[in-house]
Amino acid sequence: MSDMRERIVKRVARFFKDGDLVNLGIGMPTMVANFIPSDINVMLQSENGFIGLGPSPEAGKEDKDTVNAGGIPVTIVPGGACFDSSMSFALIRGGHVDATVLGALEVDEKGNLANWIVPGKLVPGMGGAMDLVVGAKKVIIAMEHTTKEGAPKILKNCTLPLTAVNVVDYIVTELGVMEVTEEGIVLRELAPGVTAEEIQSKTEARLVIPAHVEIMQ
Amino acid sequence: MSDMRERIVKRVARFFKDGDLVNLGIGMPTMVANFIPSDINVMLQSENGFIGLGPSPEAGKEDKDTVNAGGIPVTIVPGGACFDSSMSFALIRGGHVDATVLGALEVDEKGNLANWIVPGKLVPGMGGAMDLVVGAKKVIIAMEHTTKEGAPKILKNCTLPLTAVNVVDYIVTELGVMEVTEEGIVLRELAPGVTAEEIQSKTEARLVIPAHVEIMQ
Amino acid sequence: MSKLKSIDEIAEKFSDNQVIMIGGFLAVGTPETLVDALVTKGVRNLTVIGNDTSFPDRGIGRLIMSRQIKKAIVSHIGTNKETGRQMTAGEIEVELVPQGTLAERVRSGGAGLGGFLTPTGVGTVVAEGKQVITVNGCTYLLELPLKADIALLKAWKADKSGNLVYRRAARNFNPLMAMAADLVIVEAEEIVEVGELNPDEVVTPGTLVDMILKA
Amino acid sequence: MSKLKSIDEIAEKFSDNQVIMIGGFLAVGTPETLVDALVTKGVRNLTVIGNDTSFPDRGIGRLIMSRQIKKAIVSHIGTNKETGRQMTAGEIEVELVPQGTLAERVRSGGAGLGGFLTPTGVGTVVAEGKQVITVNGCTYLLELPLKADIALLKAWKADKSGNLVYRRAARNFNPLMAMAADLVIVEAEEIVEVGELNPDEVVTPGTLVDMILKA
Repeated sequence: MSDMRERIVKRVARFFKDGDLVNLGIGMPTMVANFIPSDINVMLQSENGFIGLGPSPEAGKEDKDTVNAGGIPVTIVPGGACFDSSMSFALIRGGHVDATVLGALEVDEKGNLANWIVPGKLVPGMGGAMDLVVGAKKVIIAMEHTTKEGAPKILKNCTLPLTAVNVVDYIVTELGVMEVTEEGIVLRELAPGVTAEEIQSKTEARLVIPAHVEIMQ
Repeated sequence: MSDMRERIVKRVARFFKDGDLVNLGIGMPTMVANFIPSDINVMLQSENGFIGLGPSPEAGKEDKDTVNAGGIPVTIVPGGACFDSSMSFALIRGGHVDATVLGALEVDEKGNLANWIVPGKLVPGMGGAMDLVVGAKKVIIAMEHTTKEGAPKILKNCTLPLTAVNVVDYIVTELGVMEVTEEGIVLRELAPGVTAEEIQSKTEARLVIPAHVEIMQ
Repeated sequence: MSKLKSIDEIAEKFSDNQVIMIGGFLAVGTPETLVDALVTKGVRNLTVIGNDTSFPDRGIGRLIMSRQIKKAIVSHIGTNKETGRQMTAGEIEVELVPQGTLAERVRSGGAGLGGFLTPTGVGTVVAEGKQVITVNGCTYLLELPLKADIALLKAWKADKSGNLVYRRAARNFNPLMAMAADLVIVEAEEIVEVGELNPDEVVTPGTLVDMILKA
Repeated sequence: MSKLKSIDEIAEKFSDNQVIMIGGFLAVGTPETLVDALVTKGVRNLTVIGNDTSFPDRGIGRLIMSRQIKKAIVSHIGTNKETGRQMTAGEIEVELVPQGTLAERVRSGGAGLGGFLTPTGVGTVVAEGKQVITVNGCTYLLELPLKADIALLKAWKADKSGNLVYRRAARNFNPLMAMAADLVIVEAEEIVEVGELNPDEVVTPGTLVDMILKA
């Protein structure tokens, strides 16, 4: 994992509280699991049907029925519980998931999120993402701050088809931590060595910059 | 059980087919269970949460958690299954119950049913009756043909608050078997010794009387 | 932090005017020790959601007798004549809901749905004041979700993280209510260590449960 | 009459143009032997309802590759590039449904509901053509039930009367689809005698199941 990605997922892991139920999206968000502080008990939900997502099994000990939502063999920790898909999404939609971490193609000032489709190109389908961002109590976007070409992904208005409207709570990138509020996107933390000017220059949305901005750890 | 009631419940039991799932209401309908032909396998649903309602336990073998929808200790037969109330009524509303047998205060020509409330007097609540009559594939009313005072219960139009509209399929009384059709209430069977004139005289709705009416057995 | 609580710690959570869901069907699957605590504390003006008002000496029926209920949302009151008397006398409000609709309204509340369309109750007094929606030629009532401040539940087994298993007809509304309340309190017949329950047999995931009492 | 059937007896039930629900999530919990039979029989113009189109060599993915599907109602097609290609080329129709909405639509179909209100999809392309209903200031989409001619399911254990138990993540859509189809066909890893399953562990009651195949 690159230093950049490690910085992002480490910071995301610090959002969780003892007793939280968390759903981690596929890709970078999955890696957050490796950095959850050991002094808190966080249960992970796998939307394909269980709570208590554990680490990968030892080689040769894979169980065909125990996989994560990406189809990868995993384990279920003691205290886990299995259920069907309607229960899984009743938990999600019903606000019983304390936080979800997902990647994004675009996020905007109103907390709108686009992360499921690039018209004319990639159409994987929304899977559980639309339900997760609408239902989870806290929606945390974990992503690189700009596209590979350096274009901003935090916009005034999303241009891609939306996943959901007004749902994003926090955005964590390699440059900083931002909170989406009624007043706009507030800069809460800056990565070491990054200035407010730099992060703003890579962000289309106007960042609200309070007098005190913490150092991202 | 009186001869009259036994005649009714025996006849009702002959409506069932092998493999049917059946829900029996409280009171006289409960007694239908004792007359199900031994050559067919009928599973009984108890809407408080299981399929496989069996006979009463031996004295001293009652289980506090195994009761019917009237709160009376029962048993669960081999092959039974337990579930929560939303599943119980998903089975009922979803058309997975092949037949339900209920009593009635009034039934009318349109298949309307009133069996849950007498304004100003008895207000027990509808319990599961409204769902059962809407959801079950076949709704069979098992009742005495008239009130204790001799007044008709099979009417042109129900006068009491309805349980449901246009749901009744069959009415079985001590006098005969009637089917509710688009053309009205058709007399299908007459109890031994009962004439069409007699049953019509005790019925407010006009009975459609086909050329051939069977003897009720 | 342990979810195992004393009855005193649990009773602290009760206060006047709360909306409380109570599991059980004619008191089978009702947490009687938790109802004891409600009665003892004497909180008043409760809105209680449950299948029925049980019998005068059991479950929700006891809260009717002790006059702690302002409004009952139930499917049936026929086994407790005092409920009907209080209703007729205008002393309490009773909202009678078809049992399947009641179960589904609680489920909807817990599942984050805004409501559902049911054929049950169309053309009856249950339809009064409700939106009627026609879909593909069929007529349905729009029924709305129910939620509560507190759910009082009964389980057969609980592990210390709150995973619950129910037994026979004592399951009924309990798993639905576990989803639909801000604070979920469970009375369990048996409490086992985390890991002792097979994940496939758990009906209510522990994450939904806040407090556990040994029955 | 025994519910245990041969694969030939089961294959007789398949025909062109059917709507078929197939359990599984990325083919975990998918009845591969029953899919084999569909492929072998070569029925065409199927409408398939499932979580996803899996991989080219597994589950629903195989029916994509064999071009037996006219329309797929799924939440995700990203793991099978051929689905996207056929969709873009206009060779098949794909209705993409949010996973929670898909699960709830199948449940609604099985539960006799006319639909449900969900916040998921409000303000997105998913809302197009759907009724928007506001309840207590919140906005919801009215989503409609799904039903099928046939459900093809995978269970861990079945008893001979059709009671089903699932295992781990292989449960997923299977219990929901068991409620929502006219003909329910189950492939079970293990078949046991009636009475061997504890009624409390049964997830799908046998009364819903029509045909059982040993995997």
